Amino acid sequence: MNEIGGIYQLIVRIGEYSFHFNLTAIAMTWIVIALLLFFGYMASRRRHVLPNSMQVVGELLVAQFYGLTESTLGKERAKSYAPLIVALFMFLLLSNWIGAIPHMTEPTTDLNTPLSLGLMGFVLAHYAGIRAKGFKGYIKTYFEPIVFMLPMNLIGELAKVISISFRLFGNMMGGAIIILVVSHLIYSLVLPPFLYLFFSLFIGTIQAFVFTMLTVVYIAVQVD
Amino acid sequence: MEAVKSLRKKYCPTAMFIAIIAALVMIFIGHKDLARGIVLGTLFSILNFVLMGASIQLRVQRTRRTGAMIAFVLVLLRFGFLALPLVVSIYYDKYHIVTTIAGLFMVQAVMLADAVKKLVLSRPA
Amino acid sequence: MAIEGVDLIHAASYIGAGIAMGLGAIGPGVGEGMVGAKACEAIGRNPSEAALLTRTMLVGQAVSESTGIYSLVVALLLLFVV
Amino acid sequence: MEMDIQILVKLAAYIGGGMAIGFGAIGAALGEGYAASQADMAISENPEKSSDIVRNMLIGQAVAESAAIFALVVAILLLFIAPQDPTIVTAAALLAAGVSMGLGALGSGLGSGFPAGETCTAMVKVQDPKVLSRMTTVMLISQAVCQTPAILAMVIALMLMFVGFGGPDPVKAVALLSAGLCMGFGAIGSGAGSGLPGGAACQGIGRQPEAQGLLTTNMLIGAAVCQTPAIFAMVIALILMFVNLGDVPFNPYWAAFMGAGLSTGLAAIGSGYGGGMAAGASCEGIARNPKTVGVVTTTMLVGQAVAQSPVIFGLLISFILLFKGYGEAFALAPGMALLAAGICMGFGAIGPGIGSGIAATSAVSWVARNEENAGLLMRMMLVAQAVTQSTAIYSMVIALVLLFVI
Repeated sequence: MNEIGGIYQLIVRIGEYSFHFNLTAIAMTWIVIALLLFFGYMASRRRHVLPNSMQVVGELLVAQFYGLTESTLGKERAKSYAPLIVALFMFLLLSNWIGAIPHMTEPTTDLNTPLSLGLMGFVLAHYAGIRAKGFKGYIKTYFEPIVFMLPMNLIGELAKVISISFRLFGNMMGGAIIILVVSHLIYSLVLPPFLYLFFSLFIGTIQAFVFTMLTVVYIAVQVD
Repeated sequence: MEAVKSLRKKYCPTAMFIAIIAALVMIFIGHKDLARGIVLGTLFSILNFVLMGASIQLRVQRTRRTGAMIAFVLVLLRFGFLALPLVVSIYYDKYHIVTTIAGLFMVQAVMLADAVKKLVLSRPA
Repeated sequence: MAIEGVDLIHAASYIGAGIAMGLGAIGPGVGEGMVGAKACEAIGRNPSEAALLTRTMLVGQAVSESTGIYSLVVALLLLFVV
Repeated sequence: MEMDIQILVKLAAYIGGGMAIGFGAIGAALGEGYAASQADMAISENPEKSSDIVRNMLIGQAVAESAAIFALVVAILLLFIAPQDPTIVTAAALLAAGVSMGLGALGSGLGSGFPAGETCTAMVKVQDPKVLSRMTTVMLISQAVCQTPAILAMVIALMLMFVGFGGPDPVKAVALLSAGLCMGFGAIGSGAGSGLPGGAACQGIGRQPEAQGLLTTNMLIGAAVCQTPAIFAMVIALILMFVNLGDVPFNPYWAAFMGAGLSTGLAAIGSGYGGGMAAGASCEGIARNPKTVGVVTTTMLVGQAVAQSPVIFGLLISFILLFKGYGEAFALAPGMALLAAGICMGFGAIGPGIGSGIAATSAVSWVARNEENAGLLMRMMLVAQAVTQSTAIYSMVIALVLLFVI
């Protein structure tokens, strides 16, 4: 079970603080980004009325999530937020799927990736809230229904970040560990591929969708 | 009750028949203890089913809670009865424990086999 | 095994935190599920109001989640303050 | 000391046997009581059907009892077992066997009462004797599927009783006890839950006899998926029984093993039952509108998969507890932190698991009524389930804090 404990780390010391970087997760993130850029290039390279296969997939994804954002946030706001939402989903989907390839690990099994994406959604939602309601109106929401609710509302907002990022992390990490342990316990050729199919592909897709959907919905809750 | 009687007629002889066939096969391959075990187990399985049918009057026409309470007491009583063959087969080597346990499920097994047969036969239509 | 005052307090606070969060999560979990079920029902009846219903559901769930967040706060207090 | 161990082992075996038969009989009694009361209502509604209903009830009860008979067999074996050179590990193993079998039979007994009761209720309105016999057939099949968690629990119980676990190592004793608890608790939810699709399918056949094939298939898929938590619990129980960590110190490890068992075992209750609720709703939906079978089954599977997130969190915490590795502790607090992590995750996952099942139930049944909006409903269901699970995630966070920060 050495794989669980061993992490390739880069440790940078500045003064008395040391910063630990998980190199595997960073490398995997870059690989995912590279793959997505390549996909984007291929999908938009020769755009035709009769689309090629890449373009079909790309159009499908963009259209689906554009429509989804529009139905939740309204036409005006969808214009500014939908590109980010589509990109978020595609990044998460590929991140969760990449673990199915041998020697690759999902960057989402490192808590830092979901946490930073969750924080991004948090900042974005609150920025959207301030822009939509003005600073006064935004602050006012924290004193509802009564003034004393301020600490609870603050914690509730922070808990959203925790729940959204730990949900993704817990599911992906749980799946990865189950696959690892099962393949160690029974040296079977049949079961692990099925587990990959279930955890990486099926659960990964659902969790990527849930993460994206929740980000949209959190923005929607802030703006009105 | 007519319904209970018809059920008894339907399942119990089949269960006993299967048990006896199995016992004969076991005697034929030279394991008398196995044969005795399965017959003993099946006998008690059938008796349990008969008792269950006989106690049906006690259980119906009650509220859910009293029904469950009465069922609990009756289950414990019947299980005390079902424990007999197990104890016997643990104490006496004449009865093999594994086949006794197998025999205890004979009525249920016959019911399930009947259900599976019906399901398979109904599929092609 | 030295079971002394401070150690005992720590042990009790850890187990208390675990039980507080564990049992505190049951109620909100079921409650939020019921809110979600009603929201799905409402969308089934009236799909055109989906956006509004989603927001209403989230607000309802956030309110019923507050007891879960209280448990979280209590658990964290037990862990880090006691 | 020799004498004490003998008495301890006997005591453990008796308590284990008592728990096995006690919980098993409670499960069977609740299942039979449910079937009897439903049958009673059905008979008072339509006395002409009484012979069919009574017959069905009796068959249903006879099969619902088999889980309890497993428990009886294990209990009797426990009472009369005479282990070679007994140690404290043997005592723990025997106690754990009883707990595993008893709790395991509780869920299956309860669960297999649902199909029996629902079939009796549904028989009131059915005239065709062919349909009646089909309903009984499907009821029996679904009850047989319901017994799977009890059978898994029995396998673990028999292993605990008859596999030798070596010398008097107190850590091993706790690990075995934890394995029994894990399997026992883990089987409750799945056992009770996998009865729900059976009941709904039988009722559905009464309403829509021509959808029998679809309903049976969907019932089997749904019941099989909602038994995954029980299988997870069995995996953890097997690891707890057979993992060999060498010579480990007693103090933090006892808590780690106990926590690992409780985490997955308790977490499986909620997810198992929640998945069963979703499967039951899908059978009902298919009976309402058999044309929607494809989309209903898909929604059900997605709903069940998401409802299993809490048990996956429980599994994650269990694995971390099992394999993290600890130094010897001389105080109580480090061990308690590990135990608390397991308890926190285990209990914390029950509610969200059931809650996600409730959300999925409603979504699935409305997909069957309103097929055009299936995508919308599935989206709504996913969001609702995800938010429902946030309390399970808080529990996981507290458990992780207890594991890594403290």
